[in-house]
Amino acid sequence: MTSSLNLWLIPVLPLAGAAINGFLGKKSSRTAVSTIGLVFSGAAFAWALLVAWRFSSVALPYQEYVAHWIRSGNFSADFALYLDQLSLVMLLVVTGVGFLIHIYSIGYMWDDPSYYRFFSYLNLFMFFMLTLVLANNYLLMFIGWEGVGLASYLLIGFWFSKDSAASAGKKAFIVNRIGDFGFLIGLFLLIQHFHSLNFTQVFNQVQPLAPETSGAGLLTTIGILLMVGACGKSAQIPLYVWLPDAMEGPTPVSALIHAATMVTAGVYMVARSHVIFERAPGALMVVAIIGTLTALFAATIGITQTDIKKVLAYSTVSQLGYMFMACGVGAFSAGIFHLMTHAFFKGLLFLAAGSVIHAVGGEQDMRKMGGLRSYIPWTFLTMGIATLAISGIPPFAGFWSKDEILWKAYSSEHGGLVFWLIGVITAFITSFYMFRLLFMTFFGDYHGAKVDEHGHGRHSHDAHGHGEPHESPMVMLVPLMILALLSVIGGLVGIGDRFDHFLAPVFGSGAAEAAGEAASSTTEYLLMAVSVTVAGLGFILAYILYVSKPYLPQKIADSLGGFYDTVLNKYYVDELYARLFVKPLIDASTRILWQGIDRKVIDDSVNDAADGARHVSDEVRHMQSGNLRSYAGWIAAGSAVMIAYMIWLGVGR
Amino acid sequence: MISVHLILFLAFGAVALAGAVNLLAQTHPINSALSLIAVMAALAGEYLLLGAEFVAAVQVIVYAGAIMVLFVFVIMLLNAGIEDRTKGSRVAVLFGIPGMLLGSLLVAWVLLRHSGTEAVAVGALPGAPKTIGMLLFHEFLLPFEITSILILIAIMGAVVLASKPPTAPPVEKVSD
Amino acid sequence: MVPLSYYLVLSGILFACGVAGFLIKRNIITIFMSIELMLNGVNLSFVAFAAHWHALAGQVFVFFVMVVAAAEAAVGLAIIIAVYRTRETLNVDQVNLLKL
Amino acid sequence: MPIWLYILTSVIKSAIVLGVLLTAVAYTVWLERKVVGHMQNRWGPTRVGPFGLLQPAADGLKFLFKEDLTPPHVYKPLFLAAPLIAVIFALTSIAVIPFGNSITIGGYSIPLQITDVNTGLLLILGVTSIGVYGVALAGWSSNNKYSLLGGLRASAQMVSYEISLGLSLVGVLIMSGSFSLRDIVNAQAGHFWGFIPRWNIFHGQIIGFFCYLMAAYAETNRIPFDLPEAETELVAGYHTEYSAMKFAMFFMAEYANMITVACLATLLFLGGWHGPLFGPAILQAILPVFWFGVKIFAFLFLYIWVRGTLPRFRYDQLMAFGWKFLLPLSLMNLVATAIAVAW
Repeated sequence: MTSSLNLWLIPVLPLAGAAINGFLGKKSSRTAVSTIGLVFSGAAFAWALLVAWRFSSVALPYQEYVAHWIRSGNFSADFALYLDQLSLVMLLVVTGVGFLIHIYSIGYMWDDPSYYRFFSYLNLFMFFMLTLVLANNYLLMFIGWEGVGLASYLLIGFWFSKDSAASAGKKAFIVNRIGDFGFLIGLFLLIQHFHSLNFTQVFNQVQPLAPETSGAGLLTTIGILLMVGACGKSAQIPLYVWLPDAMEGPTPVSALIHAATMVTAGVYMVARSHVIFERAPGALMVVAIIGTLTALFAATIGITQTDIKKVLAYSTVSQLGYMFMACGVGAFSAGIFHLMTHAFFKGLLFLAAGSVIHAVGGEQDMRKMGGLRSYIPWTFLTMGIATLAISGIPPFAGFWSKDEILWKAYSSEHGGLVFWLIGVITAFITSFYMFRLLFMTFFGDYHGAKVDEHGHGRHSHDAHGHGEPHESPMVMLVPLMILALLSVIGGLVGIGDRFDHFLAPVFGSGAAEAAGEAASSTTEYLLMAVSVTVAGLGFILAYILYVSKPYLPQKIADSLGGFYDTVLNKYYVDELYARLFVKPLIDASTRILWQGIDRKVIDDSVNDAADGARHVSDEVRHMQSGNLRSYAGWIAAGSAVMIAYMIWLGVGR
Repeated sequence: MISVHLILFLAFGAVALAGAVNLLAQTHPINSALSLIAVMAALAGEYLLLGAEFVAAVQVIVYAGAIMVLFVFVIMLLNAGIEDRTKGSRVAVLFGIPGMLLGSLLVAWVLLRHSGTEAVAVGALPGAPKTIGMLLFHEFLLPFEITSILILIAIMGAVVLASKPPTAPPVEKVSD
Repeated sequence: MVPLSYYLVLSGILFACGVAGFLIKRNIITIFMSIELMLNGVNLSFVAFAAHWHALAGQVFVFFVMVVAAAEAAVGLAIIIAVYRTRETLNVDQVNLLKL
Repeated sequence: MPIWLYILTSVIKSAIVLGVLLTAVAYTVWLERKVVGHMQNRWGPTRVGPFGLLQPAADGLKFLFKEDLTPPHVYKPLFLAAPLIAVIFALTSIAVIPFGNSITIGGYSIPLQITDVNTGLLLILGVTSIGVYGVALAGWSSNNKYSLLGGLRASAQMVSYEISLGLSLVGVLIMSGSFSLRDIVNAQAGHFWGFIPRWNIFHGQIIGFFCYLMAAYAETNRIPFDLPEAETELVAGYHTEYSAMKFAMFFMAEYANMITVACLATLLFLGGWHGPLFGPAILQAILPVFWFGVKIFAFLFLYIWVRGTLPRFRYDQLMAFGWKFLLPLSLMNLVATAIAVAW
């Protein structure tokens, strides 16, 4: 280690911001709160940039020891930070997008009575996310992992007085617990077999192991368990159900936590553990299948949703599926690349959606929008860019990363034609529902009520709710524009596999694949053309259905009948879970735990103990004469006995 | 051999004992308090014999000069009169006093039997204020600080307890 | 030269007198004074031991005992005043509400 | 020095000191009446002797021959004991006061002090703290509400101000590093820049001196802190019921206390017996005692001056002043001194 980067500052700065705002914010003015929030998250971003600038001057992976934590037997885990190319990318994404969303939040949340609380939580989230990203061992990562879960819970339930928000928060928390359970067991297995959770130590021990070709070996088991954790955090089948509900939180939260950063933690974790996964093809296969299925599945639901944020939520689930697909076929760098571009354009989409919602006074139903293009041109422009990016239209960011994934899915040794095919279908659907969203929102006639009488009370936007839709303030638009710029050019870093090469020291596989690259570049261009065509088709279909012939969708829906209802109701997965898990659990808890154990065993034993005590004390209380001196006599007698005993001991000796 | 030291010890001890017994015998608290002051003064003399001059001085200043003044003050303030003769606990009289005598005799016997002739020389250990201060502020710094907190709490407690109880807020009358 | 045990016997007798006073006195102030007497008895043995073992720590302990005694006197007398205010008696036999 | 000589010198010294002290007490009373009288545009005592100089003797005789009245319903043992306690402890503390350096007679060096105790200051503090009982018990045993109030006030006031008194002395103790009054005085020998005497009052203890002054006035129950006797409200406070010699004892105790306080102030803050020395050897031997006397006289004059000038405090003002002003001030002085010395 030549020089210290003082990495610890990056997570600690937002923590300080969270503490200051949390403890003092209630009494401070909004300006002060926003200054604190911005300064500390901005400082973290600036420090991250500085770290990036000095990146080449340190030996990689750079490790920084901060403090002792746990030393138990031969196991140890410290507060120590770890920086390599992978965490640098994550670091920049988290602090950068996070900072932009902080700025945006000033405008979006200005009228909220709990303004300070929001910024405190947001900074707290930054702290935990950065801890997660920078940790040098799984345990510290797990702290960050749980911490972002906590911040997510707090922010989903930010408007906790609303029932749906509170229960959405709970749902997110509980569903994540299932994933964490798997993650934890995976960690226990790691400790049991490798006696460490430190990345370097674990990976050094795993490195020499041969890939497990058949069946479920140790590494496969660990990999699948880690994937269970990732499924929870990154909303993959079967644990994706919490993410759409999480849209109850404020829109900046949806952008930051539930689109750009936290939900990608699972992808990051899988990529971080690539050493394990590469030696467990079974686990990789599971990752790929889950990712692919989720991508398709969520995309189909996205078509039918009418709530603007729900569409984006399912889109997020679907895009996360892409990332897992990339990881699953061994193309970790492609997954991280898509993670980055997705952070730009999906963050942008959410922020723009927030701007739309802001403009129409809290309305989220797209059927009540339309024709907003002329009212909010900047929002339209940025959202259009983001839509182009996510649909995979060149040269926008999404095109490069998505194409990379599709190509790897086709060409990788772990991949195959099926993955590619589903990926392309998903790309088509993605393009369709995204343009559907764009057209329904910005084209046609404005369907919203001039004076809307419902649906936005919680935003305290009533003042804006009357009258024309209006553009958002500059403080919200500037982050939109910056993100739009990034959505346009963000993909260019991937041209010619530069991103791949940058991450190559981490994933190692880049160079090997680059060799086979040149030979099959014709195939690659062909596939590229296919995906672009498909994206274009999606656009055209959406245009036909929602702009030129707006009566058609209803007809199609009617003709599809039951199938449409199934999709509209998200394949009844929530209901299925409720029937399969929730209700039996509640019944069992009620019957066995509550009425059986709690009432009969615990309550009764406590009551019996109390009754017993009462009966005994009924007899004994006559000793309580109220006469102080008799008490004194008892004390003296007792101490006399003690002294006599001690004298006896002394004499006996 | 009867030395000056022993004579002084016996003299102070006699005063202390007389004071202690008088404390028990007197019925008026102020007499008890004065006997206790005598005990303390006599003990200060014993401390001097043991070479603990600083402890002796502090014994007089703090115990006799401050704590006992507080007692006398309270006795005066409450105008405490002669002790009432109420029906006492007979257990205390029947077993307590004989028990105490027996116990102290037993202790005395054991001590005298076991620690025989080991003697304490006069001024063997000069309790110079400087040395005690060094000990108090180095080795016993933490206990010292803790006791200072204790006494702070005691001050606050005394102020709260002895101050006039706040008059209860008037109960709002509910018109029926 | 006075044997250590003489001091200890004196201290023990003072302590016993304190205990006896604690038990037989009725006036709450006198009871308090008996406690002070016990503490004094203990202090004497501390100082005697300090001289005997040539350890000044014994004398330092006396200071701590004094501080505790002072604190106790302050709080205790405040309690006595508070009790007197409500019960108008100092006789502990008449302050006997805490019973069945 | 043979033991018999030691005892002899001690007895002689005690007799001299006691005689001087009692005379000084008597003439302080005279001085006070005279000075206050002149301050109030009257003459003070003039009839007995020239300038009324024999007035103290006349007063003494009067006290002796007056009827010694013991009112009914008083608590007799304590009523009798209280003045004794007051006067005995007032006179005791003089025993450790050094009033000059050693003198050499017949080859033996005799310190001008009854006894040099190495914890002399502590002894004085202890004795003065016991002195409270005289006043308190007198007030209580008189079985008179004015006396009781006076006694209560006295005990509360003296206990309160004793803390400030002790703390104000600690600054001096830190600077000299000893409890022995002789050492403390010797630490103040010499001059700054050749002409300012190196007394503690000029040596950073001016605030300490101020605190000592205030606390000492309160300890001796003098105006402006004479609430225990406060004749306008409490008739005469704790000694309302006393007459004749018993009253005289309280009187003596008060003035003896004043002199002790003056001695202590001189020793601790004003450089003790240090002063310019000149002339032949015999003069050099006497001059320190002279300077000591001069300083005490100046301090006593200050006492009387204050009495002639200031009105009496209200009781709550007195307590507030003691606890809220004087105590923090002396604490700050202590801390500042400690820091300065540790530097």
